[in-house]
Amino acid sequence: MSSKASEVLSLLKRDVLLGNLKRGERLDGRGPEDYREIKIETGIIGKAEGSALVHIGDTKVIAGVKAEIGTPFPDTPNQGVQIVNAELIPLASPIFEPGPPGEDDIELARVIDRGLRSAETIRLDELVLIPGKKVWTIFIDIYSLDYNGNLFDASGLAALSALLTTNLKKTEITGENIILKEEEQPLPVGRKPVYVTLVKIEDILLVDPSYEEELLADARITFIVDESDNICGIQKGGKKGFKPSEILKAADIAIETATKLRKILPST
Amino acid sequence: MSSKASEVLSLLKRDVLLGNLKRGERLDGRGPEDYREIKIETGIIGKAEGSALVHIGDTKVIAGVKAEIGTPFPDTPNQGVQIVNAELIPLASPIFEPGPPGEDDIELARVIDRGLRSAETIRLDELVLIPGKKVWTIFIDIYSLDYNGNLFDASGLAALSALLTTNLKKTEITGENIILKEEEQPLPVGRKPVYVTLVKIEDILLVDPSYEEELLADARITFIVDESDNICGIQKGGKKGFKPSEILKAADIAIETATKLRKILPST
Amino acid sequence: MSSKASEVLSLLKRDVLLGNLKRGERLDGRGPEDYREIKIETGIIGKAEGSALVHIGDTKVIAGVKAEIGTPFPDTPNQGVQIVNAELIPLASPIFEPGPPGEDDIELARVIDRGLRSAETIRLDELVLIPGKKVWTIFIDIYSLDYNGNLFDASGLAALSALLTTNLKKTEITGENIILKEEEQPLPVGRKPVYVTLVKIEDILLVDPSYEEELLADARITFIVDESDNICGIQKGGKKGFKPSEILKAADIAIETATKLRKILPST
Amino acid sequence: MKISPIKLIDENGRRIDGRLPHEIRKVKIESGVLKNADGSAYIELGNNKIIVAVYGPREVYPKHQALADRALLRCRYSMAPFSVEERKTPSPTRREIELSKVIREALEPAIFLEEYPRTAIDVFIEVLEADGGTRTASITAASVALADAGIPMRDLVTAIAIGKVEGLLVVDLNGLEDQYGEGDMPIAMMPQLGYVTLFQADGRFTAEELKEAFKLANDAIKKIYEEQKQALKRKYLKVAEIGEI
Amino acid sequence: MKISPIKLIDENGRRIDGRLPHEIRKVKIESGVLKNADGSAYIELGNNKIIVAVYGPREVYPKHQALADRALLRCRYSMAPFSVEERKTPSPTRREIELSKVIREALEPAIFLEEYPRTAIDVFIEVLEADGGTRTASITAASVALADAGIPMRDLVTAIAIGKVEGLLVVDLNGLEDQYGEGDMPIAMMPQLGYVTLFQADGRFTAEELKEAFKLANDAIKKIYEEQKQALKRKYLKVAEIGEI
Amino acid sequence: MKISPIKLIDENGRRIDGRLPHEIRKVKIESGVLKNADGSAYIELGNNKIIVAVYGPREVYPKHQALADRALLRCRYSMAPFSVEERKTPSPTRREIELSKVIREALEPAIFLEEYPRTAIDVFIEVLEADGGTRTASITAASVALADAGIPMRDLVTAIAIGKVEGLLVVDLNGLEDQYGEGDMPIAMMPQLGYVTLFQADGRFTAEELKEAFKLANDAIKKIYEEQKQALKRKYLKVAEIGEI
Repeated sequence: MSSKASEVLSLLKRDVLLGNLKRGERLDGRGPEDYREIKIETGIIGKAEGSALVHIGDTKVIAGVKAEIGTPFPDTPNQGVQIVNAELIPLASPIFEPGPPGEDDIELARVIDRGLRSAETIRLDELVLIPGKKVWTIFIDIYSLDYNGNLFDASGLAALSALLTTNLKKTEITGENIILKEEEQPLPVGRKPVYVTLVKIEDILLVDPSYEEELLADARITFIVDESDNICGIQKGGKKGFKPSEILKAADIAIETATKLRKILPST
Repeated sequence: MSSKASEVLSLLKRDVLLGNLKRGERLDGRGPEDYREIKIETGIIGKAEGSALVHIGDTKVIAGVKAEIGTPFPDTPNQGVQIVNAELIPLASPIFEPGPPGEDDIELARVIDRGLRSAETIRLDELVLIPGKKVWTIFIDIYSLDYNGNLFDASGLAALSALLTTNLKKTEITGENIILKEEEQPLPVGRKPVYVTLVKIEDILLVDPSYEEELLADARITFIVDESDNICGIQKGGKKGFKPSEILKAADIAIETATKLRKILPST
Repeated sequence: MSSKASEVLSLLKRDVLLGNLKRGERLDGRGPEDYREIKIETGIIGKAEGSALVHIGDTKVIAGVKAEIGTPFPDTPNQGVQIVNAELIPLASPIFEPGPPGEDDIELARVIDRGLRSAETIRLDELVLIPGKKVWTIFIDIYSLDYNGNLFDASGLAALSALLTTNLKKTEITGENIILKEEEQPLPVGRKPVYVTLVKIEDILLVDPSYEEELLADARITFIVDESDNICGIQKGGKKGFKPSEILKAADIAIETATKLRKILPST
Repeated sequence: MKISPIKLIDENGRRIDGRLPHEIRKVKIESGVLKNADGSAYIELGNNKIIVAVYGPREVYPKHQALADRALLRCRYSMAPFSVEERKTPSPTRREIELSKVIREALEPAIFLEEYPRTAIDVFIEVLEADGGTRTASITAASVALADAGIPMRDLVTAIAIGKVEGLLVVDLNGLEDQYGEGDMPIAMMPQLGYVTLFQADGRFTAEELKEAFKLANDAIKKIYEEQKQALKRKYLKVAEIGEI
Repeated sequence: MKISPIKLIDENGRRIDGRLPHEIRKVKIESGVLKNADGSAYIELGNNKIIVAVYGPREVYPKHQALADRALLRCRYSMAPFSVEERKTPSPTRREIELSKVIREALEPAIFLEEYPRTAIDVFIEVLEADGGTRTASITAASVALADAGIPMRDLVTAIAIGKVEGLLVVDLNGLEDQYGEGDMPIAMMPQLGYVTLFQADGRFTAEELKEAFKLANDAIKKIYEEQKQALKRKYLKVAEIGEI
Repeated sequence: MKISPIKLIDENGRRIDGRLPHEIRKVKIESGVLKNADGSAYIELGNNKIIVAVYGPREVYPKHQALADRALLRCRYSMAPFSVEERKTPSPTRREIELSKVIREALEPAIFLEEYPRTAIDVFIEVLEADGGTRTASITAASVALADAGIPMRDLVTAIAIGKVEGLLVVDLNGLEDQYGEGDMPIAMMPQLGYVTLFQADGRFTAEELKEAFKLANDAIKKIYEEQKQALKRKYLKVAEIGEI
């Protein structure tokens, strides 16, 4: 992930990994387009309006959703507010450092945020309480707990799963006064974007990279795919480039993979 | 105080100090339960609503109280606001560094704050001007000027003395409008907590530690005691532990010491 | 400018520069009281209410003016708000570092700000929309693009030129409601302060110092002069002092120079 | 002080969650829950959910912080924004900074820091859900994580809060009792060695109540200490089993 | 999503500024515009006005950031407060921090960093006026500034945004199209080598549209690439002329 | 500009606190008031109360800031939150940062920094109460603290503000005169050597008024200079007396 991390992989391990890959084998036995095992636990944080802990292999990410009544942005008076925050906390990896969010945290948060916006996952227009004055603000906080590769997909899956299981209190509005009731209702959600990341090592494309594969990767690309196979976001990273043909091939793989991943989403 | 400081004391000085202590002698001639000389000057800052400069031996701490009209916290609409800030400024000691408050400053401020709250020293319920909307906010700012041990007690004494001599402007309220009058009245105060700190060096308990004694100390404990001998707060610090019996003994000493210190408090 | 910079000039170059100066020659051929060539381009930033790019020799500074409707300061309910910000961005010089504004940025911004205030350049009293509630806030942001000496004068000239060419939208106010109209009108301006900086090298006073001259300088002084030859601000800098007679001589030179510079100001 | 809108002790002497005054909440501790960390632990104490990772002994950055005669112990106590009723800002609050310090000082007496000069031992605590008593639960879990990391210790550190509710001393305050009660007194001990390594109090207590508090704490700490040891044993057995395959 | 208050494509298939879907805005590039910087460039793309300075290869501070096997590439993308409709705060926003990263990653593949181990190459980008497409215009200008600094490169990097407006793919979105359109897909390429070094998307696109986007980008990039080379040539000629005097 | 709600000069030419135009406020200076600092001073000028500590010459941290040919002079001017009418935030304001710089530059010419290469001399100024003229009073006290620290100096630095009130030049503005007056011109000098080391102005002055200001400042500075020397002498005598016992 960070440039510092890229120095960690020993040359020896690098050669072994590369040799295996050229024979179509990944270190953990997967084929190039195989995803690791996924486990999603939802509703685990009682104080949160929604929450999910996602395991992708040994990678663990938790997302929590909090809802507060706030004021809309001046230029979108008839929409709720969505705020995504991601923190690569030092608990999750020896390469993460304490301190305010760095460029990796911020890129991750913004990519998750844009995917949810493009897919209109949170129906922001249905979160208005008093037009122009009071709306729901939905905070999505994403914390990595164990980083072993592919934080983008794990974070996206955690955020989506948390949102799909989020409940908001019903409200009663009289004039300017908002009363929160005990009863709850599900957060209104639109499309469900799935994040699929591939890396490129020399000319090999690998789905769902492990940490070692990320260290070795020349470049990374994430596709955000909705249930109609539309692409709701793309983010390329890494220190080298892709050929256009590689990107198009990666997009096809991502769309296929997303269809499979979609099956394990929690039901709203 | 800070881990860096603990390296300052030379081994030689350490041995002398320890040897003396075992014979019941402190470097400045005090017995284990003796407090240094205290001097309190109040009303020294004309621009402040209350102020006090406290000397404990060569330690000097100044506290100033400012009162502003503000809004209450949403969960306590019928209470004023108390804010305590403490700064270990580099003027006071070569071991204090410039910059934003560190963990030592913050611990100190929070311990003083909790003691005042537990004792209900500031009668926050009497500081409401317009319920839910306008209350007095009382800022207590504590600045160390010369640090020669026992900042907790000196800061507590400075804060309390400043509060006991604080005057607020009288107000005239018509509807939502608050007019400040020229006349003043004393800040409403409740219980008067006195802070008493002991350190433990090997198995010896010492009241009101000097700087050298703090460097040598295995652990530190502060008791906050009100006029009914109730304990309104405790804070243990330092890199080693206490036996429960030591804590109970320290509590007894602290309560006794507090009774003595209470006699020199400024009258309201 | 910064203490670090002062170490850059080699001893050799120093001797040459000094030798020349003593013969009345500056490195670029100017006489002691000669100003470098000035170029002012205004109206260059379409999104800004006013803007100017100023060249003084190879020094380039850009200033942009933005206007927003905001609330007045509580102690000046019947005045608009003026905010000046200056950034010595690392694009402009190898000696400028990224990061939040340091003491050089802040001094520069505050000197420009004070000059404009003392001259009442922005007629803040004419920027009130709803007394005590809504006023125009005028932001002046000054960015150095190429730093080759004399940022004070270049920044002052850029700020003044931007203000002289600033247009505000006309408003229509009904009750508490402010409507911005398409039509514009010039920002109301009062006196026009010109900033003139001299440095002292040994006992020689030089107008409009180059970067090398600043490195060599013992002290710096800036005079802010209005169209009535009044001094609207002074700022001395640098690691040595001036004799009072030197300051008075510098003031005379500055007033003379300001008269010349004033001729190239953009017309409102 | 906030006035409790609810009765915290009922006519049968039961607390709001049904416990008797001296009862602790259900506790569950697991060790070795993270792959990257050198040691880790997870604790549930009632509704509290806390995860702890330990890294080290490892190199110190920045280097000038290293200590010549012992390891540098660092501790970061952090609450996830979604762990509390009102979303907490992600940046460290003053409360978190103080708690990081007192938790570090609670753990330090138990560790043979002098065995690893010039290194750092980092304890990272993330509170995923909070419901009263996070600092004590964090200490309990952190000492398991330290042991899980194989760091030599004099003893485990075990912690519990004693509180005062409607005039009564009770053990292990929950969130509501903490908010509306009259006092909170978190205590950490090295149970075998009998040393108190964290001790704070908030509210008003008599000297007599202090004595009683230690007694109550003692019993609770014994129970939790057993859970800590079980958690470490289970991990050891699991490792052993895998080893045998 | 904001609903457009205006029609972005008229009945003749013209865009709001009169362009056809595949047309780019007027572009003007100059190199060597700053005296202090080792290399510099200025670009105008429609109303966008951006200046770029390159410093390096030079010593790295703080030293521990230096890389043993290559130069450290650093990039700072910054918008002047007056560059946008509502004044931007001078301190870096999260958007600027992300863009600094992706722009750096877009430039990195083109530079022979391995030729300057233990040094730093700094790219400073200041957006003076913004009107849609500042990241792509910044990349285009930055690679000219790098070449102007004499830093050896595999190829220039050239960038353009493809967008979706009223269901139609268009080239080089302006500010209004960006704000009210349905999608934005910035693309940077090394034109000679055929590698894509920046690729992002926002909005919704089909896989088919991705293919079409590359075709449209290709043509636009070719045009801009010529402008980049001209800018470098003009500077070279200017230098040569001066040299002759 | 704020309009004065009060008359600043009365019919007898007296100022609001009864002074004549050229009169300074009561001044009291003490040196050696702190135990830890290497040198210290306390000044009261009217209602201004300021304490200054000097540490050094001492080692520089971080080390890379050390200068090879002279001592690094650092200065921190800070106002206590309770020193002013409206509570000041504890973190440094832009005003405090600028004043730290100009005060440092006012003191620097007086110190033989070249005698202590690679060390730091730190001047910490805390304004406990402010009532107009804190920067000049700070300089006056700081130079006493430097001398008290035994740092070799070319001369003391002595400072005073000249102001313009209802068209009249007056010496040593108080807070109200500063707030409602027409101009403020702080001046610091090395009185023996005749050098001006701080000079600022705010408001509007003619070139003629500049000349007059220097004259007024000269007289005031002479008086304060005597107070500085007395403060140092008293400390010396005190030390001598103690020495004799």
